[in-house]
Amino acid sequence: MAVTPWQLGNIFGPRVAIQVKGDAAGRMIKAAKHPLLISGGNALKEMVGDKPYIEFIVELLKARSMPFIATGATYKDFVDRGLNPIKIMNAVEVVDRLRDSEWSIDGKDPHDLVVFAGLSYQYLSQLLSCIKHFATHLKTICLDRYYHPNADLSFPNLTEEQWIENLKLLLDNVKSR
Amino acid sequence: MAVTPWQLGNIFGPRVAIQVKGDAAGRMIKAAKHPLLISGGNALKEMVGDKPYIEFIVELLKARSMPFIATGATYKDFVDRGLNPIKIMNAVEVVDRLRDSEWSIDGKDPHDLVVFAGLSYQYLSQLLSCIKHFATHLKTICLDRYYHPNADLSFPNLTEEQWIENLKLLLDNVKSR
Amino acid sequence: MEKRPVRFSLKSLESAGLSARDLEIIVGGIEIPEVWEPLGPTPMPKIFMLRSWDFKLLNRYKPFYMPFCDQCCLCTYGKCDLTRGKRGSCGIDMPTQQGRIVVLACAIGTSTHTSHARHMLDRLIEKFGADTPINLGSDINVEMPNTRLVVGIKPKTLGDLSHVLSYVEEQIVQTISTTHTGQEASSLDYESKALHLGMLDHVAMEVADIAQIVAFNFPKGDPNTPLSEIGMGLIDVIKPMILLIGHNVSEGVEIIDYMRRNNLGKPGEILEVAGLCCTAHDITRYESSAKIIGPISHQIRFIRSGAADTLIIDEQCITNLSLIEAQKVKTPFIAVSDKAAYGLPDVSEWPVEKIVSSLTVGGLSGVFLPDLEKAAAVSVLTALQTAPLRQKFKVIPDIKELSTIASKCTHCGRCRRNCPIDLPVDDAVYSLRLGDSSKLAMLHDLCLGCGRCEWECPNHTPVLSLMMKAAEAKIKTEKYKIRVGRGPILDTEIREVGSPIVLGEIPGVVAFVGCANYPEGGLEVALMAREFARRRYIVTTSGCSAMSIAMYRNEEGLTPYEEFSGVFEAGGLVNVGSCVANAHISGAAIKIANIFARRPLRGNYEEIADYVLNRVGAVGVAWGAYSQKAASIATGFNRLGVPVILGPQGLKYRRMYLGRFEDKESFTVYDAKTGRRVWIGPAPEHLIISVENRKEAMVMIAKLCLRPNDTTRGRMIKLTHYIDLYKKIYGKLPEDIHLLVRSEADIPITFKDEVLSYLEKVGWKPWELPSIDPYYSENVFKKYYRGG
Amino acid sequence: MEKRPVRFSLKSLESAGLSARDLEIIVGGIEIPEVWEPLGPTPMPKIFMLRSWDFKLLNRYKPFYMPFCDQCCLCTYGKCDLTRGKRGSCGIDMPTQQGRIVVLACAIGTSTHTSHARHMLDRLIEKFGADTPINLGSDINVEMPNTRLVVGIKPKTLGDLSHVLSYVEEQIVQTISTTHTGQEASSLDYESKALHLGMLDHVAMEVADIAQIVAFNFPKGDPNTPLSEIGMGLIDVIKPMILLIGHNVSEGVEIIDYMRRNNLGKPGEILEVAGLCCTAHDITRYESSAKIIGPISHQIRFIRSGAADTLIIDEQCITNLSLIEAQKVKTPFIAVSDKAAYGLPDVSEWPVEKIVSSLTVGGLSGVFLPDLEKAAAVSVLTALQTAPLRQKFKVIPDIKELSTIASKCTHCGRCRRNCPIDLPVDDAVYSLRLGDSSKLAMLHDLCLGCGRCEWECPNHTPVLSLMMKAAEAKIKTEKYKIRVGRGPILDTEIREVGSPIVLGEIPGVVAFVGCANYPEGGLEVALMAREFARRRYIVTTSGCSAMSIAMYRNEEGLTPYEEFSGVFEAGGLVNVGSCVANAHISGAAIKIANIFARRPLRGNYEEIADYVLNRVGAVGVAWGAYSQKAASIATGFNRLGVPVILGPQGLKYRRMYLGRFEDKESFTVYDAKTGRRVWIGPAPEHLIISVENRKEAMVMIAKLCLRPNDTTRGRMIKLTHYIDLYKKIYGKLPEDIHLLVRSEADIPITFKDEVLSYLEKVGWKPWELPSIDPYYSENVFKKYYRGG
Ligand code: SF4
Ligand code: SF4
Ligand code: SF4
Ligand code: SF4
Ligand code: SF4
Ligand code: SF4
Ligand code: SF4
Ligand code: SF4
Repeated sequence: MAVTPWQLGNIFGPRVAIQVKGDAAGRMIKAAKHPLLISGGNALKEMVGDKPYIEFIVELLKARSMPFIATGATYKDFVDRGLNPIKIMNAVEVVDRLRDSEWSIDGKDPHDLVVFAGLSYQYLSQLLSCIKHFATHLKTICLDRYYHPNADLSFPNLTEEQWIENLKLLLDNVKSR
Repeated sequence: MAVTPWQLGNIFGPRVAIQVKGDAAGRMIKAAKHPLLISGGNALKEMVGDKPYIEFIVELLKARSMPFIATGATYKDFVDRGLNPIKIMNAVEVVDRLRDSEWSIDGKDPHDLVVFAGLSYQYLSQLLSCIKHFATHLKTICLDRYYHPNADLSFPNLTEEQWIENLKLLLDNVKSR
Repeated sequence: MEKRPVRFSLKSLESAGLSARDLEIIVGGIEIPEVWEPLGPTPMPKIFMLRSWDFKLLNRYKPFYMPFCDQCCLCTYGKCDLTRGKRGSCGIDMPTQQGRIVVLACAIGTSTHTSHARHMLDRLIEKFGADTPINLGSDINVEMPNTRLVVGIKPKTLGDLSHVLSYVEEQIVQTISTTHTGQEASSLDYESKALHLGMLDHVAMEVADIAQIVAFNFPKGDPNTPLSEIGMGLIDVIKPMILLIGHNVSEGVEIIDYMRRNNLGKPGEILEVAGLCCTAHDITRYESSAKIIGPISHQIRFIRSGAADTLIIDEQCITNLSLIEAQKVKTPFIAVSDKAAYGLPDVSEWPVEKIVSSLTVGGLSGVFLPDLEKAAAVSVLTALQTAPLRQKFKVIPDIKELSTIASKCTHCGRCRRNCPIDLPVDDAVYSLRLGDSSKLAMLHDLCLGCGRCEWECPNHTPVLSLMMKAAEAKIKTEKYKIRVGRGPILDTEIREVGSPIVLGEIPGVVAFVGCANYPEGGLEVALMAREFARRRYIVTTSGCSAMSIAMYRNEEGLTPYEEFSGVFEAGGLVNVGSCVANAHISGAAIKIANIFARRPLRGNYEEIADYVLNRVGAVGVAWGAYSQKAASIATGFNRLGVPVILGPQGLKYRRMYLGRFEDKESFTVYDAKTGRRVWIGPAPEHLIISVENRKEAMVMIAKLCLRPNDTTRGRMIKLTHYIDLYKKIYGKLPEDIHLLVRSEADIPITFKDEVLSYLEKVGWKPWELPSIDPYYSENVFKKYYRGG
Repeated sequence: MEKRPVRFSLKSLESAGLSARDLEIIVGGIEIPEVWEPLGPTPMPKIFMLRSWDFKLLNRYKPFYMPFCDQCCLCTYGKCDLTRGKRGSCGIDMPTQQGRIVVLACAIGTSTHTSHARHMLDRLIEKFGADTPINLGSDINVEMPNTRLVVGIKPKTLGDLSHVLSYVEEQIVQTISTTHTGQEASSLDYESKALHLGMLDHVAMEVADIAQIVAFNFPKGDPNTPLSEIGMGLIDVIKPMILLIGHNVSEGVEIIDYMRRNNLGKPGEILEVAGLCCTAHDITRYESSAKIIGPISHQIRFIRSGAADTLIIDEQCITNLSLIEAQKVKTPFIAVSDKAAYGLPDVSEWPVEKIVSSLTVGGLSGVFLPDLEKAAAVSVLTALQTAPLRQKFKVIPDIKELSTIASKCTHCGRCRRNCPIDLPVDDAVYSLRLGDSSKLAMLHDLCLGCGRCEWECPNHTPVLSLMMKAAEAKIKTEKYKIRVGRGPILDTEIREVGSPIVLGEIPGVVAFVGCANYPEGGLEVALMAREFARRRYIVTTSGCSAMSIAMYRNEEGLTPYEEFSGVFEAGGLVNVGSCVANAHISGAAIKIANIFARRPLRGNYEEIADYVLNRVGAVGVAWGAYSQKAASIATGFNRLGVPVILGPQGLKYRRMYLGRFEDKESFTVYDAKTGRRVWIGPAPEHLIISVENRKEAMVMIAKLCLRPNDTTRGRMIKLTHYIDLYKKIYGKLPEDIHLLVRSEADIPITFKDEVLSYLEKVGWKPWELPSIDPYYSENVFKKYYRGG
């Protein structure tokens, strides 16, 4: 049986995301030259065990410093946690600009990897579709619990336990030297 | 990476064929209660090594007797090889009737398995789609060299050598007791 | 002169005893009704005539595509895989394909309103005559601003409208033909066609609504229309109930008339008459004692409640399941539109008695009956006769059954994975096992009512029914008030608000429109509407959004329609009516240009759109837009220069029009005061954008109301709201404030120091020309530039 | 009386110096032109008016669906997974969704012809006047059978046709609106709408073709039209060449006229004028010395050949790559239709000289120029000036380059996997390495010319260019003859063949129509056409098929058009013209009912369709149908009772209409001789079916020509061909012969013994009523049944 996306009707192809585990994802993020993290409004609502998803994202950002954007009006929540998102923008506005292969959020080198976390499934699915087709210079990885065929790399559909485990593995790999 | 169909644009889902090897396919055909084989016009053109595909189909039919239909005007070619297709019908006409769960080509028990071989890729793809959606009482298996997502069981995309090997394996398994 | 356009069928003539042989018939005679203005450059524009305006818009607001599928499957050369630069057999590439799909969506949407308008108009002309005057009372002279603007005529009678529709129909056919395999090779040209369709859509909607207003004597812009009842609480009714679902009020009117003629009183006395979706709005415009159940999301649930003793569906926002669901609760079913005949037997030739008895005791669960007068008699009689038989038979499970059903749930998650908005149905059902129905009850508020979860569950769990049971107590209290749709905005109102809008002193006109594909329930729309009405924006609304706004009470127990006035004024909450009444919202923008600024309308589209884009701080919010109609309505607003904000599902329309604040060239206009090219800052920044959640929407609404023409005072007011909302939501000043403040005087007093210090930090300088007379179109600029 | 419908734009009036103020304009005045027949029951039918006929057809020929995708992605409630009984958010199920998609395809197809007709007609009225008479000469009285039948008028002038189109446009819009989310819940009702669109399509095509025939004085049914040149061999021309691609001849006519006016002689003298796709047919109808390159599959290759010095595209069957390909060979490019403006700058306001110099030396590779007269001047001047500059610059590789290119090929197979017909491109390219170009040369004959293999190859192998090089020698010889499209069938011809067709003595009328999405090259169409012409069927053809038929020589070196007569007679091969001329093929069937059998046409659709289904042994073969237009044309034939056979790609239309021979009830009709219900055997067995290959098609053609009305002699003749073909192909007697033979006298003499012994074996009995007067529709039967 082929992998299926989380949302059953959400079929894409022939190009679909490679399914990774937390370790590979962590290595990927660690190895990237100039990654960008885009975190969405669900980061507050979705729970990783007993903590909101945003706590994990904060931990990741502390382990691997990179520019990040807090979409879905979550800016304050990061500031409250001692991190400063690089800009306030709507996710669509960011992805619009990501299509330019020269562009980066901080005006430095172009990004090579975009890490997504905490956007709602279908909203993100469409944004990933845009990148897949029109920003072919970028790799995308999604850290949510659900398989996203439109990404380059994604977790498979996971139970909550598996997800927690994979996020942990990811952090371990990001932190390892 | 998920399996891809032979024709790159030919994406289906979320329900796609399980990929099998020759042995499993052979066992499946052997175990079926009342299978039907539908052989198409490409059986004459497609080569399995140095022999036309039809020779394999004939061998299969001799090893596992079952009602079969020669579509694409290949009736004569079976007769010449000493086998009598059960009826002359166009493949569309057969699939039309296969939607009735009571129907069988020989008026006996309904079929439980339909084996396809030698129809052109896109033509067969559409016929399989019809069965997948509207003849849910049937299992379908395709013996061609190319992965057919709309079937229930299909070989993956194979090189010619792999295909020959799998067909052989299939025959062995059909013949074995 | 007396010649009037007539639409007729030869058959009807002959059946009226006339022989075609004896007649000299003039069909479609049109006179140019009145030459009230000089003719502009583009009356009855064809596709390419406004292409240059579109290309201007698209230069600033570039199409941004997110394919919904990697393939194209539109012809037998396909499927074609269009990923990453690959092209199809016809040579098309992915951006062009996306433009094409957008055109297709807009064509379907525009066709839907146009065919609705045609059906309505044909019938009204048949009933009331082609010379029924278009008279909207003394407060409305500019009767049909979209029609004047686009078609270039000032229609006098219903007959004139027939020609308007012919033009629209012709252009739709022209445009849809471009979606044939192998046509346009440019996404921009496809977008231009989509914009064309959007413009036509507003004309068609205007025709549909004005025709019904004048013929059925609906409110003609009255700000103080009565309050009608709305809400799922109506499941509690005990009287026989006729339920209408759909968009064409004709049948509803026939039913009310039939009741009046047959001494059955008003709705609510002997029989309840209730509507779902837009037809509900329009029935209350005809007779305010009719009732409204709610938006499209309540269809299946309300049918299952068993309250309806006859169900009539016409067209548009109807679920395909209505017949199946009606059968479950033994509600007789009547399809009246040939757009949705459901394969049912056509009983037009049967006598009324035979139809009624077939439906009540004869075992026929549904009929197709396009004869509306007959259908009215049948519905009333069927409802009366069937009510005692079915006794509000419903399929909501007993409390005991709940746990039995839930006990089968394996928590497999498939229901959630098939839910279009990814609701945690699995958790909600599963937790029933522990006797906790609160999660299900909460789902009731969020659910779109589509039923997809039920189809996917291996146990066929009746999720919607469970929800209703879980939320039963609450549902019974769901009775609210909605102000009946008033139709157009009065010329007199425009005169009052024209200046403050154009100068920016009213911070904006916000239109909450469209359907109920909400990401987190209808409450969010109500909250947004209240927020902006309280901030003294002009809030307008229509369709399902107008209903969702009603379904909410403030601290004092008042619904928004009770809290705010119905006047088109700062702080007003204006329900224009059903979806076709959206034309009055675009119409209001056009009327501002015409009545307040005296810009001629006739065939003068580009100038007016340029005016609106630069001067009328209006923004549409289609929070739950789901349909092709919503796509074309939004695109029509866009061509006119009105930005639209969509909820998160809107990304699935697969195209946005996005500006980029850093692209200064595209935000540069002609200033007719100085003749110079002037940078205006990103205002409005986008033409259509989908945002992630309500908080983002609130900020975006405030921001997209900014216009280059705002005066210092106006800009200050607009910035006050923008900054205030931004700070509340993000906890800091807007990052683009330096792009929006032109002079110190623009800075809101409350935030003065803060803003000033930020401006200083980023090196802001006062603009050379803080006040300009802005034109985006060179053509229009030349017309108004007196210097050089 | 003199009033005539006029279409006009206010702008054109004013620019003509007229002020609207002074005018009393009657637009759209229609008189009932002539009451030549009593009015039938359904003039200008709306969707539901022929629903009962459709339901009859669909009862016998049930829709058979093969989804092309498991999803629906038409609105933002989606995507919805519709597999195996699941329903979408709107409640739709998979069969209904398939019906909906078919309606969408037919709506696009019908819109394409209708908008083409509208564009054509507007222009012709502008040029020649609305009162240009529709006069097709003394041999044609029934000028527009589809129009008479459907609309119920007998049009006299071009102006009358404008109203015909308005009706069609209105109905298209009505129908397309039903594809909005949530409308029909029945696949049968969607199919009824598709059939409605198909019927409208034939009216629109008829308008388009008759308008151009009368205005441009195209052949008016002349069976002996001249022979024009056709073939890829035209790449060899050395004169400057204007190449037109598309479907609207207006521009071609302007060019010919411009050349005439400016003493540039006929095409071929100073300048070559050549066409690709239907516009090619129509240019030769205007001026037979113009040339035809071939069908749609030759577009990219011919452009790459560099032969064209100016490329003009209008609309419809054009590849999206035409601009890109033209740029490769430096051919100036002019887009003239706003349906395909390619994002190019609109240069309508520029002087001719400026446009020409921009295109020739100014570096502008293409322009959008909807002003056709200007475009004509520009094309001629550009071709003349650019020819010496570009010197037939081409992008076909040298023989040396071939192996370099091939050496990069890894035989990865991706090209093949992206080829819509799964051609072994990989093997062909790879074998070049060994110096073997024969496989590539063979591909040239099979290839659709879409270029998808090139987009997929990781090395960007220019497969099409390689093919051309490999087949170079052959291509140069590809010069054939085609008989210029003659337009309608003469009434006089109908009188001759009406009786033998209806009685079955002419074994059938076979129409090879439609596009070039052939599974194995165009040769197969030629072979089939020859086979049936030799068997003395009446063979008609149009569009790309008519071209493919030309590209073949028989044993004596004659092309089919040289071998067979152009008369509509047994053994004739009738090229009616471009795709819109397909209306003359349906028209011929209608005329048989009218002229031969004296059935009234006016608004009498059901009766005529019933007549055709039961009595006119016609069958359409759309071997390479790819487009939405082909879908609607075929569906229009179907509603009229004409079966259609599709090539294997046709399955991707995802719907067939299949009969089942064992379903006796559905093959039972009313006999007006006896008043009884009579089983007729499966004749015709299917209404639309896609077959696997040519052999299956040949047998199916012969079989689907059978009709219940065939006389004994007629049936014997038809069975002779059926049995003969069947035996040749399958090596045995048809298995259903006992269902088709009614009496011993039906049995072909050649096969008598064999058939008799088979019949005996299966227990066949002579039918009680070997000859009947069959009606499928009860309504029509009642009209003709004089007994009981
Ligand atoms: S475009 Fe839509 S219908 Fe077509 S293949 Fe993609 S998902 Fe399926
Ligand atoms: S329309 Fe074009 S891209 Fe779509 S299937 Fe047909 S050839 Fe392919
Ligand atoms: S009915 Fe409600 S919960 Fe179920 S799938 Fe639809 S939106 Fe989701
Ligand atoms: S699909 Fe059915 S069984 Fe599975 S979690 Fe949902 S309700 Fe439970
Ligand atoms: S708002 Fe949308 S869903 Fe509601 S009735 Fe109007 S079009 Fe339908
Ligand atoms: S139209 Fe219906 S099936 Fe298609 S995406 Fe929308 S809701 Fe789903
Ligand atoms: S150009 Fe020819 S060979 Fe290449 S993909 Fe198309 S049909 Fe196949
Ligand atoms: S895709 Fe290119 S490299 Fe691969 S087999 Fe085809 S021609 Fe060769």
